[in-house]
Amino acid sequence: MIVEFENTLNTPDAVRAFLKRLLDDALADAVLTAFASPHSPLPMPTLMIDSQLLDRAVPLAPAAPLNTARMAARVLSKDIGKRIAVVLRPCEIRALIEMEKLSQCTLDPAILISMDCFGRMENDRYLELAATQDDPESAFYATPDLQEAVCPSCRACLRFIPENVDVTLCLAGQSDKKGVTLVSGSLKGEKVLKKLGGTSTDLPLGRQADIDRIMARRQTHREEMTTGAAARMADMAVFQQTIANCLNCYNCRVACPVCYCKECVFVTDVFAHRPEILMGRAMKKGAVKIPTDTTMFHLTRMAHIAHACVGCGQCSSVCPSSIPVADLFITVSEKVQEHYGYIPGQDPQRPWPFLVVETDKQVE
Amino acid sequence: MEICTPDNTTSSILQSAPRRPVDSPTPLCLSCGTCSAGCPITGQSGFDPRKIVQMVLAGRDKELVKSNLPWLCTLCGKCEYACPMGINIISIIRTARGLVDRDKVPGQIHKGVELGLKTGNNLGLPQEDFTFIIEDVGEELSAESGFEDFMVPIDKKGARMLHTLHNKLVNTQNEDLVHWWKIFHVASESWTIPSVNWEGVNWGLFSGDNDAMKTFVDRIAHHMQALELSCLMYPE
Amino acid sequence: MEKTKSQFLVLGAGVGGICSAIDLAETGYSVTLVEKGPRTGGIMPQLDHQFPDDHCGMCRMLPMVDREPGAQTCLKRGLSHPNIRILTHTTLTDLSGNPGDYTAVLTSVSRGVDALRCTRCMACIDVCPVSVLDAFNDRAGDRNAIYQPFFGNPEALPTIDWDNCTRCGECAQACPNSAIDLERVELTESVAPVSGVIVAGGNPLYDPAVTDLYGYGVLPNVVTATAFERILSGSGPFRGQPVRPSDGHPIRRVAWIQCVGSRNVMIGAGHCSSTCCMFAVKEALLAKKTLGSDTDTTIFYMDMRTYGRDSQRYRDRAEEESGVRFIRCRIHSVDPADDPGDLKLTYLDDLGQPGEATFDMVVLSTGAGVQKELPPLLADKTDQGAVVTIGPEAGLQDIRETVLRAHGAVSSLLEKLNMDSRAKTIPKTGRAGDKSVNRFMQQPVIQVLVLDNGVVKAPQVEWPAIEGRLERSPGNIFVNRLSIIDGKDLSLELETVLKETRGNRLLVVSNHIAGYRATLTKRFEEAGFSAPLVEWVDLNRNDVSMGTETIQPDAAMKPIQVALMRLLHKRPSRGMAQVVENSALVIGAGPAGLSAAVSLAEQGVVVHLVEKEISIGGNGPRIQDEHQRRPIDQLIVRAKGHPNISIHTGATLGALSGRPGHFEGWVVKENMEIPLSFGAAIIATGGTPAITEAYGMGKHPPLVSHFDFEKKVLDPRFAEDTLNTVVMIQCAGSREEPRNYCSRTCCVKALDNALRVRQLFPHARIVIFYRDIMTYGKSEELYAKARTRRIRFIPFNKSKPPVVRTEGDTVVVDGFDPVMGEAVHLKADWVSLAVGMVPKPIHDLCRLLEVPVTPDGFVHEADAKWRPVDTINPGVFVCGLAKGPLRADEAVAEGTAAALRALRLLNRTELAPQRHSAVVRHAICSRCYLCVDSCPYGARFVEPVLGQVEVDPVACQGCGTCASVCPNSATVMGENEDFTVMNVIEAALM
Amino acid sequence: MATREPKIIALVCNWCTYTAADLAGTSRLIYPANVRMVRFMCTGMIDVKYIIKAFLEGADGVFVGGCHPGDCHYINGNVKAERRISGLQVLLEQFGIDPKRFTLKWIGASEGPEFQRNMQEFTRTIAELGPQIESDMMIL
Repeated sequence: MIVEFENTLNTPDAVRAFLKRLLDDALADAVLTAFASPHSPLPMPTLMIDSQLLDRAVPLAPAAPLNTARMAARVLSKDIGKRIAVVLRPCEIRALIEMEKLSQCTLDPAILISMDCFGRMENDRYLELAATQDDPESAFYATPDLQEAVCPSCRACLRFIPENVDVTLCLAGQSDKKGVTLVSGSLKGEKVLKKLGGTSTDLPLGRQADIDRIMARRQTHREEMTTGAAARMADMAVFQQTIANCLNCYNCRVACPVCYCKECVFVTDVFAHRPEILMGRAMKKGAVKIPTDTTMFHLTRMAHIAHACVGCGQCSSVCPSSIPVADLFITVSEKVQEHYGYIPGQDPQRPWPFLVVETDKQVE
Repeated sequence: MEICTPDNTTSSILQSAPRRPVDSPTPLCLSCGTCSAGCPITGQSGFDPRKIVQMVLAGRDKELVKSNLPWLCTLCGKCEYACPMGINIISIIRTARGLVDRDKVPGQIHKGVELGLKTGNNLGLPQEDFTFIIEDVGEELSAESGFEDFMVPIDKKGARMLHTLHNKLVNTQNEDLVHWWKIFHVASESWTIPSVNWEGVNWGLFSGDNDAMKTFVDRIAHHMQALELSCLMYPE
Repeated sequence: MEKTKSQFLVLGAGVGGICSAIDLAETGYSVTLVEKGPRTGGIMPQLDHQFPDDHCGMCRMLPMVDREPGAQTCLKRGLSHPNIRILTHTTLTDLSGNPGDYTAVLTSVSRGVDALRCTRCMACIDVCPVSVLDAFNDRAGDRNAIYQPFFGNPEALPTIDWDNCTRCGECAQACPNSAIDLERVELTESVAPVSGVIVAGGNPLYDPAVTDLYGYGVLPNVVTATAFERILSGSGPFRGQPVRPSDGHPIRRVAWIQCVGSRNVMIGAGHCSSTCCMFAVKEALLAKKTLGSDTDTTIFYMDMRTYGRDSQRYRDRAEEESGVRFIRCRIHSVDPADDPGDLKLTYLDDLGQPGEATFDMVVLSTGAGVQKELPPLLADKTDQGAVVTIGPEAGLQDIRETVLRAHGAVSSLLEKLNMDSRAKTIPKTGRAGDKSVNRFMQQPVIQVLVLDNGVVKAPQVEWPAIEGRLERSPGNIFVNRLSIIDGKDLSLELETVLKETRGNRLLVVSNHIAGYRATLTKRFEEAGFSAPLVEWVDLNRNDVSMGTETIQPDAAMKPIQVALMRLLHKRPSRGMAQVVENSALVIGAGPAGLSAAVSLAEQGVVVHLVEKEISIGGNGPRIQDEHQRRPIDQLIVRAKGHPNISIHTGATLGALSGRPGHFEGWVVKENMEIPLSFGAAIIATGGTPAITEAYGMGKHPPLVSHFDFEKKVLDPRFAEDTLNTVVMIQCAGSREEPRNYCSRTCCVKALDNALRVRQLFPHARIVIFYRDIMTYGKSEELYAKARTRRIRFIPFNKSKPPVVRTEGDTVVVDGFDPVMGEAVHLKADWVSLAVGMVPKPIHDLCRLLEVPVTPDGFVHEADAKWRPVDTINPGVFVCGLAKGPLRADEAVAEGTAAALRALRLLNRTELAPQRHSAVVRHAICSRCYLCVDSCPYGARFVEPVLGQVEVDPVACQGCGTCASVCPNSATVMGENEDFTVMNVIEAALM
Repeated sequence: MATREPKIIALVCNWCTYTAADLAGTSRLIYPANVRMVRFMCTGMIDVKYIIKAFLEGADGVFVGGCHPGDCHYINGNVKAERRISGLQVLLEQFGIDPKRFTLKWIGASEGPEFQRNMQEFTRTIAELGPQIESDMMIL
């Protein structure tokens, strides 16, 4: 079902109005969306019950200081009988679907809402924008130049149209930047839109052309990115240069939405180095650097989740040493995902690829 | 509509066909195909030893006797030798042949048996013609160096070995006789050829005529006794 | 007699012998496994693959619940279990005394090679001038008179073949260490008291040299099936690069001739050897795999006896997917073809047309040979009940049947001796002696024992250099060198070291001590160093010495460092043991279930027998043949009267929880819920005749199932009617998808019925349409009998079945007889269809018991060959029709086998968790449950309140799949924790 | 770079490949001494970490050996390993680690000669590929 909503308001307001209606009409018990705190314009995921407070929500703000999928997973860690509308970027939706496969959350109580995503800015860039604009959301969607200023992963993202959501907020092709077209992607979504009482309509006229335009641009960016990244890890020696400045702060895995471990293996006893080994090695070589397992960390993290990488780019954004972690990850995961024929976030029913045992080989 | 041939009567062929001591007392055929696989003429004009066995086991004697199947067989015995169930296949086929009216026996065999009984050889060759041919061949041999003293021993009483002949060797391929004789001569063998009833091929075997077969065998036994011989050479 | 001293003899160390030895050992008894030959394993080491799945998996026979005492290694290679003593080169020469208290005399023949002195340099083999055909390769290769009997000789000791040894002395001269004694010595020992004897002598294979038709022994490219398997094998005479024996040409075309030495009354072998058909199919597939998929593989057969549950599909896959050709014709003879080495076969095809084909090799599918008679000293004791044989009366058996028979033999032996299953000799290994526990619980301190064997031929080791490095290694390491040159007794020196050491872990470094290992292990145990606390490094091994003269210290240190690292991670304790309930739940009271229940009850186990129907007996009471029914009637009586058995009829299992050794469940009966607790469960839910619509079944009254026809024939009124024609059609609705398995029982039933009809109506026409007559083993005799009773057998292909139609009121069957080459049209008074058997619906039950179900609805056993009555759940067993079609007598036998398997679990008072088993570290676990999904044994479950993952330490087999899917090592494996392995890898690459 | 003997680590399962290696040993089937063997109960327990670790510790080649599919003592640990390891192969290739340096083979318990052949071939392959970057040169 496709519904044109509040075409008199500008788009972010229309979206806010939509979310309010969900609460007002009791279509959802709560809404989880981005909210600018009194302390900073940076949007933070917030669980809202009071529809009045939604005036201060910034669901379309082109920034994400953290991947909201992880926060959403906390709220959705079990079904407590409340329906929660969750507004997420497509990459975050993908992450959430992967997390459900890992029993980290349940999507049964969730109404998944996502938008055609033009990307997010790095935090400092967004703060700049917020400092100069009263309504950074509207400014972003009205200014194509600003849309080019998103982070590298977003510029190279080819999956910016939501998949597996209940309601899609169509932003591409909204030429006058007024209102929002809502598209249901499931029975659950269709029910919501029906109750909303809108009349069924068509997708915005210019939407496909807009998508194609963005896609073409992003494909170019992506090629550049993967070529560049491939060169940075062409062999182990080059790769050592690439990660030479890694501080082992593990920010990248903290930020990663699919790196789901409660406690990373790299902080467990598995990597506690035995003094016997260190001493033995020192005796042999004359000197030995106390190991930090830096290379091990990056390779292992890839081995653990490259097949599930959703390409959100958070890892790069949080790196204090400006290592293009996401570029590397996205480039590697492209190959690994192709190898397994596995696309994260695409099919909620599909198990993690290495759990699948080809039945003809499973002779018992 | 006609339902298939009755196969529930007992077979007289099966009952009367003689069995060797090694043969199985119960006619057990699993139609495994060993006989058919080994038979040199399986498939020719629909011949298949297994089929014959199955026919008699089903009591379809008449059908078998009426067909030309029994006559296609060469009685070589490969089938019987390998039969894992010890079925007397050759004996069965001979018995079937014996049940055919004599005038329905294929011409040459029938004629051969008749002539054999009447004249002592399957060709019906008169005795004088026979001795002429034999002596002529013997003379030819004595012309060769080393065989100057060779003579064909006919009806030689007290020799060691009786030499019966395949009629073909007498009629058309008598140069083969020379090879035999050369060997006998060099080996200083004491042997003889009977002037009458010299036939070494018992077509009673092939026609399924046990009486005739017996007659032919008796004749040879008679030679052995009359000429006081101790050893028999049988060319078939 | 004291039970703790109960010991048994098992004669023959083939599949059956090994299986029954493990069974007895696991049930708590000591076993002496006596083998006449030089090695264990029977035919198994000769075969790399076995039907019906082309896989081995022999190791799956090893204990599941108390794994550590049993050898955790390949069973083809050998077996070590603290309760089992293996004697090769040994025979039983006397057995006296009374049942349960025999005295046995065993006579061993010396190997001619001293295990302690021998350095395994094999110089003796190199110089031996004698060459004999190698029986191991079934004459497809040679060996010397002194040789290594391949597998089953883990010590790799050469052995003298006394029959062929010429005593020339070359080997003794070549031996650098004077290890060879050319005098054959017989040693005799007396073993007493022996409670019972299991005779597992195996079946000799037919020797095709007896027949001149196939050219065996004359044409080098004609071989037996075993020899062909050896030719293909990587360890065979061609080392995995098989070529035609006559000339080394590639093997492109292979034919199999079936029934060589079987189904042949002329050689006194009227039986079917049961296994050869499947063996041939397997070999054809193996040939395709080894020689290339385009290899021409043709099997010439009489009936393809694919009577196992999985066999028909296996055969179909071979034909349809792999292109194996099947031709129904017994081959007359093998002739040399025009090209030298080629072999020519003539045959008749399925349509009766003659054909001829040329092959590179012809394989003779040899069946069972002449069964050795039991020696009188055993034969006269079999009826005493304490000497039991494994199935020689049944002839050649496949692995599955052999394993079942071994279980059954052990079960009946114990039952007859009426032994309390709770024997007290269950070994408690892996635990250090009490007084030294504290020391071993401390931080690892490593005592290195350098054992210098001083051998001549082995590479020399610079011991001082190695000792120096060890001493300089960081950590608490102490080094002592002991010299054991020339087998010198080292007890004093060793004792001193072991007594005085501060070490609590042992590292043994040597250049060759294989011969001493058993003795040393015992010494170490006595000193408190249980096996897990000891690591061994033998430097005289390829991966270190590479055939060099001297072992460099650098090379030597590689394995030493790995072993040191492992020792640093070793822990002595294994955690808490769990209590075992000495009771069992048997579900289903048919022949299999009754048999299992009675067998268990006889051995002191409390049995809850649950039956869905209102009466017990299952299909048993419906068996018409009194001879077959009587044993089941007897079981019914025994079960009803047994104090250890409580019977719940009209009842089902309602709920279940717990773990192997201790389950709790509810039995639901007429709205009542009866709580039960038990240690093991046996599924024996049985089966029923299949419903089919094949041939218009159900539409015409004269069309009946062979079960119904049997009833009619047995009805006295049947004989009063007239009867002209009976037609039977086999495999109705079965042996093709979706029910593509053979029900095993229908052919025999059809033959029985046909013979009964023949008796009543000497002149009736009886015609049986069949695909393959499945009269395996002795039942072949019944087939032979029917063949002599003027019953007409017409083979058909599944693509061209006979057609049943009606003409007015008459039913007519149209078919084609390829043997007679004629169409047949039969007006039938009765058409009896062999409808086959299907299992009772068991999906719900199996879900409760966490046991998988096959696509056909049978219970999926743990392993079709090696664990035929086990399921993947170590506390749940299965027998009878629930797991595959079989006859009632076979169901009874399976019931006994399942009972024995359950006993192996129930005989314990407690179950100790295993060293190699998984542990969850809840604090860092993210509850993703990947481990739960990946566990192949269902040994993990989610605790419902907190969602924590729990491991059933009994069900867990220690495979570590869980640990490898866990990204943050929240699941770790005992002995192979991630941190251990990471350190070991570091040490290995240092 | 100075040539050196390739360092090869073999991670093998207890039931099949280790037994085959043992058989090769007792049958005197000589294979290169470069191979350092680490035994596991099952290839199914071989974590991707172990393989990465091995490469970082200076292994020039990593050989994983397990039971033939279907022969696994633990039902299917080997095929699960295959699935996981295949992905790692693709991953490491992105870092210039030739997939040939990292191989998974099924070697049954009786296949001593097969083990020998595999070790010889693998060592040859690794020797041809030359040494990997020294572990000292890596940020460990």
